[in-house]
Amino acid sequence: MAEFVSLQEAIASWVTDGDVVALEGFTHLIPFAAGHEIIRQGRRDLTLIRMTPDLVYDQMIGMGCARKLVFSWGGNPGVGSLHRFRDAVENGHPVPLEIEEHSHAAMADAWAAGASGLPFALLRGYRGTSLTELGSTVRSVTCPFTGEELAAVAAHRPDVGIIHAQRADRRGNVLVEGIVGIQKETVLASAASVVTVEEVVDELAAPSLNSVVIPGWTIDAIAVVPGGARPSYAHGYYPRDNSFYQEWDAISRDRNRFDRWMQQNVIGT
Amino acid sequence: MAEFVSLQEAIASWVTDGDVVALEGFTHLIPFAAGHEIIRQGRRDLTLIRMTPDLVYDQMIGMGCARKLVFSWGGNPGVGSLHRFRDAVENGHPVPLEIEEHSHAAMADAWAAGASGLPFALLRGYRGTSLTELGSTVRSVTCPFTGEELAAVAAHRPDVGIIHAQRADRRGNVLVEGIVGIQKETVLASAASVVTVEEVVDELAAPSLNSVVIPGWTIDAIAVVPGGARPSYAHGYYPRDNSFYQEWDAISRDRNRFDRWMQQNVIGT
Amino acid sequence: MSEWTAPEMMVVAAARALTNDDVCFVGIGTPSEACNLARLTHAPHLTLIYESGTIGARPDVLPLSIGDGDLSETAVTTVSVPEMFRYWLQGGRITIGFLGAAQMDRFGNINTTVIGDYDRPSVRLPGGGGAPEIATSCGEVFITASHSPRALVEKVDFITSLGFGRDGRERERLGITTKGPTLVVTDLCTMRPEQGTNELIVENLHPGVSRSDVIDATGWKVRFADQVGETPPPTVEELEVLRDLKARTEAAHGGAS
Amino acid sequence: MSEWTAPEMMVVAAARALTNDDVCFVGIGTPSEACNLARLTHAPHLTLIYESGTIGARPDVLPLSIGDGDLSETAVTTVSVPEMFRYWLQGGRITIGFLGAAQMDRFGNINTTVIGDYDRPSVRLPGGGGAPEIATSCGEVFITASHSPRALVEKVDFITSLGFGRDGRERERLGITTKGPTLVVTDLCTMRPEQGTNELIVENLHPGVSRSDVIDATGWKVRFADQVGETPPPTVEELEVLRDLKARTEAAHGGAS
Repeated sequence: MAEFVSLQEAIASWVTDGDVVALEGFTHLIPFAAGHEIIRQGRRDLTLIRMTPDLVYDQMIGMGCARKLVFSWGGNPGVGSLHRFRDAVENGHPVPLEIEEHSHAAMADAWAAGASGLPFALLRGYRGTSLTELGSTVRSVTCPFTGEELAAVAAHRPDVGIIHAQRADRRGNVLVEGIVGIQKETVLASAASVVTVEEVVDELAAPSLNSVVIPGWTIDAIAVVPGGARPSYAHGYYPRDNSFYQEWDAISRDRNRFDRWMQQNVIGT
Repeated sequence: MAEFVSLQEAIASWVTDGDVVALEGFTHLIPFAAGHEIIRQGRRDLTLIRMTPDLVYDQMIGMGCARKLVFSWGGNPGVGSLHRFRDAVENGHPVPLEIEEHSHAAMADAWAAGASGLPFALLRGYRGTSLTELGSTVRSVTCPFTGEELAAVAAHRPDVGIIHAQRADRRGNVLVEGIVGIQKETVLASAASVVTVEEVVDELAAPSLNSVVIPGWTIDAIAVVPGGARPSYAHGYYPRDNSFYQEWDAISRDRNRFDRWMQQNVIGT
Repeated sequence: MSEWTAPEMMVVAAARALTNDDVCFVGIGTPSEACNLARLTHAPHLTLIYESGTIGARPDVLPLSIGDGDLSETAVTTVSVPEMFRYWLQGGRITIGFLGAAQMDRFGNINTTVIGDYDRPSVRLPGGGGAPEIATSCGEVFITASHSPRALVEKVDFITSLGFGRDGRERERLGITTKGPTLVVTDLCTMRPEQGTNELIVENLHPGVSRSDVIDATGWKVRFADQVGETPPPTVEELEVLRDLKARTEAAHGGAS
Repeated sequence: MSEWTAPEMMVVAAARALTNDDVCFVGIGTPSEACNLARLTHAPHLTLIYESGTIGARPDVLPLSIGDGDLSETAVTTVSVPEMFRYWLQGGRITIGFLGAAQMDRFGNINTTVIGDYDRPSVRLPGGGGAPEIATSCGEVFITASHSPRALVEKVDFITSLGFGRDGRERERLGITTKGPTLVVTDLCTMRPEQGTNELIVENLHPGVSRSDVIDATGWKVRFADQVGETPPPTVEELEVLRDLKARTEAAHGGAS
């Protein structure tokens, strides 16, 4: 049953050094506020899972929270590189970063497999790519009906999954609307789940009987954090801050400027 | 690109003797009108796939359209037996009926696998049941990460999938609302698809950005058939005719009464 | 002559086993009656899930099918059937699977497939539906059955849904970690699996029912717990709510029960 | 001095290859520009699918990310990301996958992963994203690249997305039935795989571009078709629509291009 707590309390209760953590939200509803709270609480040695690390993981990696990254596309969308991610991979700064790299299809399937209680996901993927030569993250199974060989990837099963959503009702039922990404899968695949929302309402008022609603009894903690996805967006609440995504290129390119920005905008808040 | 045609034309163009056909709709939006048209056109030797054969397949089986049935629950919901189905299985009347029997979970997964372009579906299912002893419809695969043995069922890939839905827009985009069952999977898993709808509208007016909408370019033929799901229901249009489901028990119990009813209510219309 | 019927006692006794924290995968018939009675009495926050994809349904009348529109309209959300079976049932989100049994043996193995030989059945039953995976994926399983030698048999003709297997050891052997059948409620008594053997033994007799009534109505040589209790009779509230529910249902379905 | 830029010619040439019947899986950047230009000119019914789950998107401005809200609001429907990759891409519903290439070889193999050694990269690129499965699951693949020896190389450091493999035969060997790269559009020319060898050869030169321009800008010993044509220059309408689109985009994104 979802408990309504402060963001500080939610992160303190559910995120511990060394945990496998996923802050998901596919190019929408990215839980920046939760990521910043993890940085403020000084978590270390985290294994971070996320299809698109985006700025939120660039910041967490740059602040030394992560030991390992599991991802499928590590760029600044429409802008270019994630410089803190690159600095960690290319130069081991501020700490070395182990990476486990997938395709989007495999990551999405691994989320669905985790939510489905299956140990692995099956896909017709990775054919002819060098990605299959990187360790044993991609294995294969043979179809017992056709003999076709298909790719297999292990299901995602984080210690805690963290997402941002538009709103929750008093029972903790959460509505996700628009680009729903893998929000539901992240909650259901994770041993524990934390959700930040724009607001709590008496009536969820889901627009459709088939709207994406995550029942409160599948969630451990909910924190009300208006603007909790900025500079990403919350459909129906505020738009994506595209200019900031562009400014981030210059801010993150330089180690000192990055540190200053984090001190001023994340640590010192 | 979906073509708008009459029901008679849609069935004549897309359903042929010997085809593998699925009329789906999980306890909602059951395409009765399409089934009746198949009966009127005298199709034979069909392999019929459907999770819950329901009255629509009881009628098609009783009229001798089917050679084989692939299903997971063959009863009259809340009432009892499907007598024409039983007569075919127990006595081979009017023609012998081969059956391939699954669990709901396996059927649903087989639909999802078909829609996903995969040759088979993976599930933790059938454990300890006698169903695994019936032929080779259930096989097993071993997880290459954990060594766990899981069940495998072949994907559904019918020649034609037929569903009923609430409405379509002029481009043939179809809205399904309420209990959406496996409507989308049936269209996407089938080599060809026919959709009957309550109405065609200028604006689909899907209630949510995430409403279940099947794009027109995935559909072959659309026929406008108001009431096309009766005595099943169309959420927002008309309710389930529960009394008829109860009356069907007596109508279908007796071969002659069944034949008379079909002549009066299906053939002679 | 008591002021309630045996089927009413069965529904009431089953309903009492459910709590506000349970997430219940509900079958049609007695299970649905019991789950909704619990929701309308002591367990208002009990979560009901029907295999049609409706999560958190709060129907005003009992559904005739597991897909009645009322379920979707009153649900927290309605998901596709593949999602229901993958994310919710197989995903391990259900605490209690609630099944009815046409034919059951002493180890809680259920047959809803065929009476007689599979290829030449004397009676072809509807089949498994959701039950085969409900029996193994839910945290535990409650079963209701009308108590007769035809329903509670020495040996089931077909195992549609696994209880503890032919010898009571099958779940262990298959490495199944869910509990399986932990409670059976009939119109005569309640039964639970015996520690060690997993054989269903009588735990409580419903008011006015004798041991010999149960022995005569059971197809196997039924055994009793060391301490056999008596099921508390239905309360006035339980009976009122149940009868109102069934009256509303009858009115809504035009003669359905 | 021509009245259009080389990048504009590239976008226009790519847009012309798309038709009303196509279902296009769109990458950000030049592919997105080309797809939307086609939709706003000769192919109004072209179906655009972005990997964020938006099907049939009709954005008014170019998205900066593949997940901008505009895509969802203008789409026929927005599905979950697992559904997008399973039902739509892997399900074989996409006719054309449209990819940009940071580094590409003569067989259309694309590297967007690393420059240099994987474990000690000189440049760490973003990685595969949707591309590895787009390259093999779509009916055919169109590729855009800015024509330079650093982009069109003799050998890619890493095959992120399969073209025809190291020797032009890999798709056959793996039993992949989709066509793979059938068109490459750069800012200098268009290329297509040669019958038999699957090596990309120059088919059309953009106006004002010479063979030696292409030879100098290509990292492998580039070959030309027997009949090399000239790409028709951008029409007034094509240029107007493209420039309006980019102006609207710039205004909307506060300086984005």
